[in-house]
Amino acid sequence: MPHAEPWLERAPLLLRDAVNALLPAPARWWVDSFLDIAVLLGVFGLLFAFLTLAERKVLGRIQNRPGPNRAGWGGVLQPFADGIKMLTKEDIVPRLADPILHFAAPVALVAFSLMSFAVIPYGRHLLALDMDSGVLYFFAAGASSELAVFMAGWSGRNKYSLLAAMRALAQLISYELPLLLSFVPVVMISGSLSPSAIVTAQGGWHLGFIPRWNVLTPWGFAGFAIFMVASLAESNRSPFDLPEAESELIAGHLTEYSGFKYALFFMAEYFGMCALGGMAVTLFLGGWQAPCAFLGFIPSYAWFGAKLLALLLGFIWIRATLPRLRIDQLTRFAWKFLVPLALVNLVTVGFWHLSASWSRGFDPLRWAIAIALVVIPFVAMGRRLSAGLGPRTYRFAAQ
Amino acid sequence: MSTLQACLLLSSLLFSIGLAVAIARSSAILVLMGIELMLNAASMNFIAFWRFGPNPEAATGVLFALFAIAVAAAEAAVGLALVIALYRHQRTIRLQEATRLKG
Amino acid sequence: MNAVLAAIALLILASAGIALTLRNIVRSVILLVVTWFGIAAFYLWAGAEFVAFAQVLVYGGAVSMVVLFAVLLVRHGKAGVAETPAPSGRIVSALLAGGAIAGALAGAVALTPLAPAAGPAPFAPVRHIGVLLLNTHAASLLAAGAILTVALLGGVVLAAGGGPEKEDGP
Amino acid sequence: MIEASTDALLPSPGSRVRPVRDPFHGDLLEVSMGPHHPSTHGVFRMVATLDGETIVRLKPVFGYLHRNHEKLGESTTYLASMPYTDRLDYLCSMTNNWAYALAVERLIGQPVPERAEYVRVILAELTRLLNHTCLAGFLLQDCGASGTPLMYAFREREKILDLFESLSGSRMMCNYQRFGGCRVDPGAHWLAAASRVTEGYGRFLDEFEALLTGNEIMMARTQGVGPLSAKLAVAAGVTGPMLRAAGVAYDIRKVDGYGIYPRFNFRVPLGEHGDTYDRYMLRILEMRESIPILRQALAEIPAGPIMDPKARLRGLRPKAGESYGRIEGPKGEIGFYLVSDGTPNPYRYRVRPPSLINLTILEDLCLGRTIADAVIILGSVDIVLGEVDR
Repeated sequence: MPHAEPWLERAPLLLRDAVNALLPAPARWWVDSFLDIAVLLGVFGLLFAFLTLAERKVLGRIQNRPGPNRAGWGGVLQPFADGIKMLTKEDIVPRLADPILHFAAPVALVAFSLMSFAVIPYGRHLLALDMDSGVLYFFAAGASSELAVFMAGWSGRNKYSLLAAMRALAQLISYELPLLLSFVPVVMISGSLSPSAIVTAQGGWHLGFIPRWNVLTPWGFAGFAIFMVASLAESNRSPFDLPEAESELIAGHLTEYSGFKYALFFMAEYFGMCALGGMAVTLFLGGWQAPCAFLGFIPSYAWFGAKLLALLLGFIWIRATLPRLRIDQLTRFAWKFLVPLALVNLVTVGFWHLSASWSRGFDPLRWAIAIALVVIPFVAMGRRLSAGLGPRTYRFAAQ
Repeated sequence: MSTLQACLLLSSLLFSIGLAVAIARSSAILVLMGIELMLNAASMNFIAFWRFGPNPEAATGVLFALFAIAVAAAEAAVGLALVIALYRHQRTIRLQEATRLKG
Repeated sequence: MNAVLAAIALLILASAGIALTLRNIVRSVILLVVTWFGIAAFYLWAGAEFVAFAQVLVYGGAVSMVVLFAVLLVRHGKAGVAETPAPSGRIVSALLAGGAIAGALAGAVALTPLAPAAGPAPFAPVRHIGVLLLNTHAASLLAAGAILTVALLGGVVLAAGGGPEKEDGP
Repeated sequence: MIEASTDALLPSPGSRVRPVRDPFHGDLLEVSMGPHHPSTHGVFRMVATLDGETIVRLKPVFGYLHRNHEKLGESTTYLASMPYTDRLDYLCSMTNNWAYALAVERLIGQPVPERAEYVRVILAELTRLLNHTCLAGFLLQDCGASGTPLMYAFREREKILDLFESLSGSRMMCNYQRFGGCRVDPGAHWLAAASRVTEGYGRFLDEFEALLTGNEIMMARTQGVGPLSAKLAVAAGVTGPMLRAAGVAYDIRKVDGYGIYPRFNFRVPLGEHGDTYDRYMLRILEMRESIPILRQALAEIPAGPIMDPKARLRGLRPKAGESYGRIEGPKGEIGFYLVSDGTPNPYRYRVRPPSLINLTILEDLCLGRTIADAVIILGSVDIVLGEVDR
C-alpha cells in the first residue's frame, strides 16, 4: 500500500527531510549519517537502560519478589541510579593485568555489538545502511565480539578469568557454525543477503490472513529455533552463560572489572541481545511486516519493536527458568545436535525450493515431507543426546 | 604514483613483514601467522588488480581472494593442529627445538 | 580517497610491524587480528565488500579464535605466553630478507608502468559473485570445499589423536 | 549392612590424583576456590588443581569459621551450652537442640513427658523440610538456575521459620529444647498453623518437582555426576541422605528408635547410583515421607505438661559418667558425646557433625569431574560451615 502510507509511517522520513532542508547539500551526507548513529545510539541506549530494569522486574515477578521498586515510581529511575553508581565507582585495574587489553576489551565489545545495528531494517523506511551483503556484515561484526571476551578474560591475570576465556573460545567456535548455518535457508529462499530484501520477500499473506513469514514454514521454524538457541549462546545468556558462570567462576571474564568498564560489558551483552533479536525478527519473523492485513495501519517500526520486545522477554524468561549447561555438554549439544540439524535443514529447504512448483493437490504432501525432514532428525538426535538420562524410580528400605 | 601502485606497494610491504615474522620468530604459532600475512598480501594484490584492472566485470580477483581466504582458513586449522600435536609430543613449540619428525 | 588508503596502510603496516617485535604472543596475535581488520578495511575501500566481510568472519571470527586457543593450549611455564627471544643473527637475517624482498618488490612496482583504469569502483553484487561461483568456477568451489573438509578432518585427527597421553580431546 | 573397610580411603594404584608439577604433563592450574566464592556455602575453600577444566586434585580447607565450640562447652554449664548448639548448623537449630538434650537426658536419666516428645518430632520433621527445601534450592542455584528455584524454596522456608518464631521467639537460633522437655508449650493455634503448613507442603513439592525434576538440563547436570559407592560411604562414616543415596539403609530414626519414632509409620527411600541426582531426589522423597509423620504427630499429640515438673535445669551436677545422644538430623547423624566428672561443667563435650564427616569424601567425588561439577557436588553434600568448623 505505498500510495496510502499513514503519516506515522513516513514520520522519520519527514523529519529527516526537514533537517536536510536546513542544510547545504555537501553537509547532508555527514549529517544524515550522524543522525542515523545518534538515533540508533539513543534508542538502543534507552532500550538497554530499561531492559535492565525489565529484566530485573520480570525475574522478580517470576521469583515471587517485587524487584527494584525504590527509585522513582515503581522503580523506573533504577537504570539511571545504576548508571550513576557505576560511573562513580572506583575503576580498579589489577597490578599484574595487561593494562592495554584490559582497557580495550570492553570498548571493543561495545563497539562490535553497536556495529551490528547498522544493517537491521527497523521499519519500511528505517534502515541505516542498505547493504547488498548486510547479513554477512552483521555476522562479521558479531563474530568479533568473542575476541573481546577473550581479551577481557586473558588480560585480568585471574585464573577464573582465564578459564572463562577458554570457555568463551570453545563456545564461540562451537556456536558460530549453527548460527551461520541456520540463516542459510533464508538466504536460499529469498535469494539475497540484503536484510531489506529478505524482509520484503516475507511480505503478503497466504489466504489473506496467514503471514508469509519464514518462521511459519517447516524449515523456517527449525532455522528460527536453531538461530535462537545459538544466539543465546552467542550473547552468553543463560543457560549458556558459561563464561561468566557466577556459581562456578565468580564472574568469569568480568571478575577483574569494576565501575564503568563492568557496566560496558552489560551494555554490550544487552546490545548483542537486541541485535541478535533484531536479526531473528528480520530473518524469520517477517521483519517490520504486520501479521495481518487489516493491522497495516500501525507503523512498521512499531511491529518491529513489538516482535523484538517479545523475543527479548523470551530471553529473560529462559534465563529465569533454566539451569546452566556444563562446558562439555554445551559443545556436544552444538556439534552433535545443532550442526547436524542445521545441515539437515539445508536439505529441507532445498526440497522446499525445488517442490515450489508442485500443484495444489500435492501441497499437503510437500508440507508432510518437509515436516518429516525436520522432525525425524530432531527426535532421533535428541534421543541420542539425552540417552541414559531420565527420571528414576526409587525403592524403599524394608521395614 | 598511481593508486594501483600505492596498493601494490602496501601489499609488498605487508608481504615482507610477514616474511620477517616467519623467519624471526621462533614460536611455531607466530611463524604460521607470518605465513598468513603473506597470503593476505597476495589476496590484496588480487583485489587491487581487480579494482583498477581492465576487466572488473569478470570479478576474477574477488573470486581468487575468496578462494585464498578459504584455503588460508584450512591452512590455519591444519597448521595449528600440527602445532598442538607437536606440543603434545615434544612439549615445545619452538621450531628450533622441534628437530625430530618422530614423536 | 587516497587519504583513506593512507590511513588503512598505516593501520595495516603499523599493527603488523609492532606485532613483529612484541614478545608477548597473545598481544602479537591480537595485533595481527587488527592487521586483518585493516586488510578487510582495504577490501571495503576497494569495493569488494563481500570479500571484506568474509575476511572478517574467517579471520576475526574463526582463525583468531583457533590461534588463541592454540596459544592457551600450549601455554608453558608461569609467564605462559612470553616467547624467548630469537638469536640476534636470525633477527638480522630476517630483517635483511624482509628488507631485500620489500626493496625488490617496491622497485618492481615503482618501475613497472601501470596505467590503471581510474574509474568508479566496479560493482560486484553478491548475486553476481554467487552466479560466477556456481557456474564458471564450480569446479574450484568444489575443490575448495573438499580442501576445507579434509583440512577440518585432518585438524581434528591431529589435535585430538594419539600422542603420549591417551586422553579425550579438548 | 555393607562391610566397612578402610582401604577404600587410600588412593589406589590407578588413582587419578596427580601432583601439581608434573614434568610430563606440564603445569596444571591450581585454583583456590574460596573462602570467598559464591558457591562454597560459606567460608569454605577448595584448592582445586585443574587440567583444563578437569579436577585432578582437590583439597578441602576448613577452619575459617572455627569458634572453639567444644572447648566453650567444656567451660560452661550444661544448660548454657544449649544456645550454642543453635549455632552449629544454623539451619537446623531444633534438631541440634534435641540431640544435645538427648545426650544430657541420658547422662542424668531424665524422662521426657509425652507431649514434649510429640513436639520434638514435629519440630524435627519441620526442620527436615526446611533444610531439604533450602538444599534443593541452593543445589539448583549452583547448577546455574538464576535464583528461581531458590526463591521458591525460600518462600516455603519462610512459613516454617514463622512457625519457629512464633514458638520460640527466634527464627533460626531457637534455643527451644530443655533437658526434660521443651521451653514453652505450643498452643492450639500454633498446632493448627503447623497443620496448615504441613498440608500445603505436598502441593509445593509437586510444583517444585514439576519444574525441576524432569528438567533435561538438570538431569544432564546431575545424573552420573559424583557417584558415591556404598563401600566408600560406609568406610568414611557418611550418614544421612548421602549414605542412603548410596543405597545403604541406615536411618537412625529406624535404627535407634529414639524418642517416639517407633510409633510412626514412614518409609526410608534408598538411592541406587549414589550420584548427585540421587542425593537430590532422596531429599525430595524424604520430605514426602516427613509429611505423614507430621500429620500423624499433629493429630495424636496428647495434652499434658511440656516439661517434666521434676526436671532440674540449673545447678545440674550429673554423676561421673558418659553418654552419647544422637538423632537423625537432616544432614545425617548429629550426635553429642558428654563425659561428666561430677562438676557443673562437662569434662568432655564432643560434637559429631554430619556436615564435616560427609565433606571428607569431597575429593573422591570430584576427581575427574569438571569444576562446574565440583560446585554442584559440594552443593549436594549439604554442608553448613558453622557445623563443619564449629
